[in-house]
Amino acid sequence: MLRIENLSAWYGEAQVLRDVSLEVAEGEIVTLVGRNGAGKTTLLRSVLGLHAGGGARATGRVEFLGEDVVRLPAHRRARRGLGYVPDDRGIFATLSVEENLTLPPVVGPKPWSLDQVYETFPRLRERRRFPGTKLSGGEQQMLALARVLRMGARLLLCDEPTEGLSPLIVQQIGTILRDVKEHGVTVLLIEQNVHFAATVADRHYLLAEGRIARSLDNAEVREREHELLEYLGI
Amino acid sequence: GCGGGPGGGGGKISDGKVVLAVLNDQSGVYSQLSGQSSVKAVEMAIADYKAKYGAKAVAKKIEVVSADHQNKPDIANSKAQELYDRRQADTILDVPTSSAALAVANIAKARKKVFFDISAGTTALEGAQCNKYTFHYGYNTYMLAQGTGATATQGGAKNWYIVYPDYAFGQDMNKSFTAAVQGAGGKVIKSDPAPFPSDNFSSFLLKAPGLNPKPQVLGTMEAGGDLVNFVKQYNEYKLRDKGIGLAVGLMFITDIHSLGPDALAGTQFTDPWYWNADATNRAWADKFQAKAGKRPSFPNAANYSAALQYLEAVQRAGTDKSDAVVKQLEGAKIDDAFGHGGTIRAQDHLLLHDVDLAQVKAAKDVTEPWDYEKVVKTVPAAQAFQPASPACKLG
Amino acid sequence: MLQQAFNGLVGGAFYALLALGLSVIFGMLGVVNFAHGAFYMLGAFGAYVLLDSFGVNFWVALVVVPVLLGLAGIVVERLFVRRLAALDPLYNFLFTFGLALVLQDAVKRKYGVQSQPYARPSELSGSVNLGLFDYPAYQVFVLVLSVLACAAVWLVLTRTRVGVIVRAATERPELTRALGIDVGRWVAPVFGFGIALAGLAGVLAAPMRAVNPLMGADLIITVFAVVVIGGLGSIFGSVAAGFGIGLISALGNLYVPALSQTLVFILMAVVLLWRPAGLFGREEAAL
Amino acid sequence: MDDPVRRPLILTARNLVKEFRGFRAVDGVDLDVADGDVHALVGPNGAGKTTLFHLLTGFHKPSDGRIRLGDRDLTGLGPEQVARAGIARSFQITSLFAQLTPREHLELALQSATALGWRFWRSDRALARFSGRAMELLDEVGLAGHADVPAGALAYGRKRALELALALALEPRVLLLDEPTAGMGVEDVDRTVALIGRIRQGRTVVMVEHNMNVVGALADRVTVLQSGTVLVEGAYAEVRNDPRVISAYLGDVDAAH
Amino acid sequence: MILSRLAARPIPLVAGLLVALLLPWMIYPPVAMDIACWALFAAAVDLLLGFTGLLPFGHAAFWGGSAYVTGLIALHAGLPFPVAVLGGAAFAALLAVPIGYLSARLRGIYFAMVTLAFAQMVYFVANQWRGLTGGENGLQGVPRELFGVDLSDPFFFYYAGLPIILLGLFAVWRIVRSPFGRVLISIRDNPARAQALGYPVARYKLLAFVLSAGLTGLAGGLFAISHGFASLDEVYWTTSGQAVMMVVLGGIGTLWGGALGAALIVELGDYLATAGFQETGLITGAIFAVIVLAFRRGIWGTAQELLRARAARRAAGRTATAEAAPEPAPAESSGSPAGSRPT
Ligand SMILES: Nc1ncnc2c1ncn2[C@@H]1O[C@H](COP(=O)(O)OP(=O)(O)OP(=O)(O)O)[C@@H](O)[C@H]1O
Ligand SMILES: Nc1ncnc2c1ncn2[C@@H]1O[C@H](COP(=O)(O)OP(=O)(O)OP(=O)(O)O)[C@@H](O)[C@H]1O
Ligand SMILES: [Mg+2]
Ligand SMILES: [Mg+2]
Repeated sequence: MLRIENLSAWYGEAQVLRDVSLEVAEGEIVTLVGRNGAGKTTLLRSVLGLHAGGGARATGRVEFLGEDVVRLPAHRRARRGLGYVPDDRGIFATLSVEENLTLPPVVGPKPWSLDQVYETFPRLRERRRFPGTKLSGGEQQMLALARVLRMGARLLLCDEPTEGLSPLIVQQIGTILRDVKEHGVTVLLIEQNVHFAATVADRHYLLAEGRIARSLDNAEVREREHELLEYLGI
Repeated sequence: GCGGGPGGGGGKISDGKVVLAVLNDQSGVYSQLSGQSSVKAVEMAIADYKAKYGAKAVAKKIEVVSADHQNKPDIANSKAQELYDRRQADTILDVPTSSAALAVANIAKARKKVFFDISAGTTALEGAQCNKYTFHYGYNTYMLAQGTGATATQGGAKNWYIVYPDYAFGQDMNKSFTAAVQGAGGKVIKSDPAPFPSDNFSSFLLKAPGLNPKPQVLGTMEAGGDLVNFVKQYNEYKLRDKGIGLAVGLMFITDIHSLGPDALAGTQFTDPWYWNADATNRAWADKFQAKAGKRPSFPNAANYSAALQYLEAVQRAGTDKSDAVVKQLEGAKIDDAFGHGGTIRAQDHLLLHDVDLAQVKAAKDVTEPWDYEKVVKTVPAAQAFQPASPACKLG
Repeated sequence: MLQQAFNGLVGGAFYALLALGLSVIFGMLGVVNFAHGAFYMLGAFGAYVLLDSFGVNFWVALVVVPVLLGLAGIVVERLFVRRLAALDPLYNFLFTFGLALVLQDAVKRKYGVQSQPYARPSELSGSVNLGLFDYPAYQVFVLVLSVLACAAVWLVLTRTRVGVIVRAATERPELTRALGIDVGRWVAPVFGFGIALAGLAGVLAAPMRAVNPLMGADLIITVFAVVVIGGLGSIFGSVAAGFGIGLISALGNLYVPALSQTLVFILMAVVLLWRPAGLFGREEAAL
Repeated sequence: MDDPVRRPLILTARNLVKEFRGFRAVDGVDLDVADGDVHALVGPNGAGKTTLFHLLTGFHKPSDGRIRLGDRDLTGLGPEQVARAGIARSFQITSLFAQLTPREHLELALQSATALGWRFWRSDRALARFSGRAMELLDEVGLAGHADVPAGALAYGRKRALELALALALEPRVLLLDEPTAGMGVEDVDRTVALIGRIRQGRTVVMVEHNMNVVGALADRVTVLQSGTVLVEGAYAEVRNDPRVISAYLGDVDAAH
Repeated sequence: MILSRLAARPIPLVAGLLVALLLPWMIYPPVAMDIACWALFAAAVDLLLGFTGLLPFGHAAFWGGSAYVTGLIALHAGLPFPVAVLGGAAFAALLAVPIGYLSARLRGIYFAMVTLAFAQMVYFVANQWRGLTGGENGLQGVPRELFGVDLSDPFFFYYAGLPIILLGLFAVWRIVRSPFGRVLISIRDNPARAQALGYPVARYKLLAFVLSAGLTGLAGGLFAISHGFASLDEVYWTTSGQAVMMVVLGGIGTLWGGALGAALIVELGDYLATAGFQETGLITGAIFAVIVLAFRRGIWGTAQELLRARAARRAAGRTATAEAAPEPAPAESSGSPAGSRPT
């Protein structure tokens, strides 16, 4: 579904990604792990076409659903079926919860309806008239996820959805992601929380020093947890 | 360099030619009033001069140049310099807008060149700011106040309410009118400054009937576009029906033309010259219409007269040297198409002449185009203008 | 006094309409449109020309002129403003300054600097009784219409999908794009819309203010001060400050006539001392 | 590093809060930096590290809390006052004067301690008095060979080195470095670590760093921030094995129990 | 690098002086004087726009404020005109203190708008304070007094006024190339960094603002003497805009480009006016818009660029091992505050 070849990216003169290549197949959940500053967010932004302007620059090939999307502007890529959950959740302060949900257009064959969203996230129904940023961190995370589901995105690009959330919510998000997968949605997930990653994902890429160091499966992750942590610098 | 000082050429006529410069508003509010049509009037004066003296004319070669000062004093200032210095003007004519007129008067003084101001009304030109080379040729605020204010008061309208635009001209007019009304035994109940420019006079118009005692006349010193607005709103509030008449401080025939006579019917005002007042005026107006395609306003006629009198003075002096020409002009008696019973007062260079108190005709009485006025009374020269001011010291 | 307050609100209505347009454009494009006053002037002239040359009455002009100017705004955005979008916003400020000069002098060249007459629509020529006093019907109409216009813009921005998109794009253009919305497609119409608001103010001004090429030039600087007071980019702030300043300066005029023209700027200085970003502005304005 | 006796404190923050329109980017942080330490601030993106730096250096006014340097209260001072009080900083995103050369950069930094900057009637040749010291500093960070190239044209690693030299030129008591190795290749990182190791002599250094190897090599103490609050503080070895830190990275899923 | 370094070269300096000396032989002397005054005005604006990164859109307040004060001193005190001009400049600098204090804390577009608004306030004050300024009549009949020498001929007056202009231009040059100027450039490039180095940026900006206002006042005062007149137009916002246009036309941050812009705009205005075309804004506005859209370096900047490119080509031709990469062209935003469109 998504194929990245030789992706390099810079901030001004600082090179953040060096010839990164990876693939995500339809229906998979794949995580991208790597320590702080490894370039994970930059990778997602490059896929989305946001890594441009103000000194940011990227080269390489990004193929989505068999089509090279490198030349497409960001909104066109999104309309091909990319759903983005940014690391800061990207909730609009000037929009209400419901407006946040209905803002993006429907881009895929199986969009969630508002009712479906509210059934899955009852908290959001309660707070639908509130300004988006009046929500708690966890609620905001739910909102960001719900938003791309309502778009009917075919590939979710989630940047650290569990960061700063309480264990209960983290569990819940894990459930949601698995649920989403059931619905046939593909997910590329950025995680620092290796353990969590292992509970939801099928495969893992390890990003270090701006390069893909390794591709691992779940078993390997469990086995080599401590080695991995070392690698992540913890 | 081309920045020659005063004097210049060696002959009797500087640069071998006499250059008359018309400096006025050619694109703005006063362009209809005077503008290019006054250039035509000056050309008529030259033709008349040439016809009169033929081969004996001292000024063989006469040119007219013109420039637009956009009613701005700074532009008038630099244009006047340019006309005198670069375009060899021997005299500048017209210059509406008091501030611009004063600016040009200063340049005339510095360059020692003759200047006839026609379309500006400020009495400063023959007061504190007078100078040896400047002549005020047409009208001033004193005369407007005397004509309209004093006459209306004598006619029974004792109580006045005055609204004036809050800038130099308006304040000057307010003072002159108040003095004239009081001098004639009337009373100014109140006078209010209005912001300038302004689009909304409703607070003044609404206030008028409630004043105690109730004024008989609402005197407005607004001019141009603001006057148009003022009159429109005066009519909207139907003050005439409430027994409050309208007197206008400064009005030109072109204002009546743009408002339409009905809006102003019955309003009295002072006109320095009206084209249809008598046969002489009418004869000249016909000639002017043949050339310019419309009826003359008073500045048209005054520009004609000033140009003609300047050339006559050159003829008498035998040269266009400023000092000699000024000597010829001082005290000169004027009697031409514009100046009836006129004299150029030697003490302050103000032209004294007979003026008309006019009334706007109702539309039904208008018999031909531009026939908007009925002359109520002619105010003789000696009465119309103020005595010479001691503030004026010609250099 | 009450009447003067009304006069103030009517004056404030023009500030508010212009400030609103400026703010909408600034919020979405980051452009401070110096030519806003010139477009206001074009609005008034548009009404004048339509009536004078084509006999089109006020009511039609009230609709047609803003639409035409809005289209012109779209063209200006597409051809010029867009080219400077990536640069420091000062370049667009300078560009629109040049544009203002061109528009102003082009009209001046055609019509001269004198004021053109424009009659009030006959339906609104008299005055209405407002209980305590009579007030010219046209002024009442202007006040009501501009309040309605501001409210309508507010409603559009808060209640419609267009508003949702514009608000989102104003807040975070990049993320909005990443969610599949072509922000660029909205930029030109928003610019056009802001211009149309200026045009609307211009048409409304034609029957009560002198229609001349310079009518927008002085006004726009006062509106800048209004916007600085309200907080640049805050739509609510601009509108509130517009009406508020109109009211305060009219009342100020009553009590301290000498300050009538400078009061706005004094207020601006005070607000800047106290809150550099304006009453409703964001902190980022200040260094 | 294992020294159990803490050195005297030089920079302290108590209950620092920074609120951006309702959002608390820094939420009640206490920070104690001991004299002569290298003190690392770590934590995920958006944890508030840079904001904390901005607070400490006066670029943001704290919504609440106090900051002290030695016995001087710095709360509410402007950036230039903080700089003069003895805290110098580098920036996360390289932040130089594109049109000036490194030598001119350092002259400028050295000048700031004097009143020369106000002398608009003097020739800028007067700045030459600083060039000796400027060259020394450039030499120290390995930029001596590039003293007269406009900074805009320097390679990235050299820009970061120049950032360091600039901070050093202020002779600060405390040096704040925001991600000094961000965006560097391995060799550059090693060089920078060595450089920081050198310049820490006689100074206190506070640094934000994502690279744990760098933190391990340099830091005496580590403060871990998360969501604007301090998660853990302690010596590197302690923090590294702290269950809360591990759980933050390993996952709270089971650690919560 | 620092563009003004070019100015240190003797050949352009001598050439510039020669042009200044010969100007009234080539063109109508009052226009030559206007150009000189505007050149200083533009240089003073460039001190802020090009070297401090502030766009001052209200310098008419200082130009016109000084014009009035200079005129009043000349009118009522009968002092020699250079003294009056200095008085005007001092007033302008003083007036700049409160205005600068309030506006120097803002940046970019806010600074431009606020200075514009304050200048408009000065305009209204001048308009209303008729007793002093003459309102829309302007201050008339300002004498050109210099120890009894007759200076009524504009040709001679040009040479009497030129030293003041040259002095002012020298001052701008000196400021830009002083330790203070170095700080200003650093503030322009990166205000936050300058602050972190311990420079009180707001106060530096304020001093730059006051100096610029004082120099503008020098030019405005001389302008009033030259015209014998000070009018409301001098304090009107179009005057501020005109000075900015000259700087942009000549090239932001080039110091002398502004003089070139001044010469072009004044000459063009004079040419159009004598040709009876009053709507100068139609032409200058259009030219300005085109410059902003397409030639942001301005005339001087573009010429410099071309010269430098040629020099670089030649140098590269001579030494095959040209190692030092030529300086990358300064970014588009060169000369204006760093920062891009708000996001
Ligand atoms: N706007 C920017 N300008 C300059 N450098 C940047 C910018 N944003 C990020 N970087 C640098 O790029 C590198 C990669 O950043 P990125 O955000 O992609 O990392 P990440 O892997 O997502 O980290 P984290 O896990 O902390 O989110 C970091 O060293 C960071 O400092
Ligand atoms: N000026 C601001 N206005 C509003 N929010 C802000 C502002 N500056 C920072 N924030 C928010 O505060 C939080 C902390 O930001 P900060 O830059 O301090 O993080 P950080 O720990 O330095 O992260 P990184 O490792 O990515 O540099 C973020 O959520 C950020 O979006
Ligand atoms: Mg990240
Ligand atoms: Mg940071």
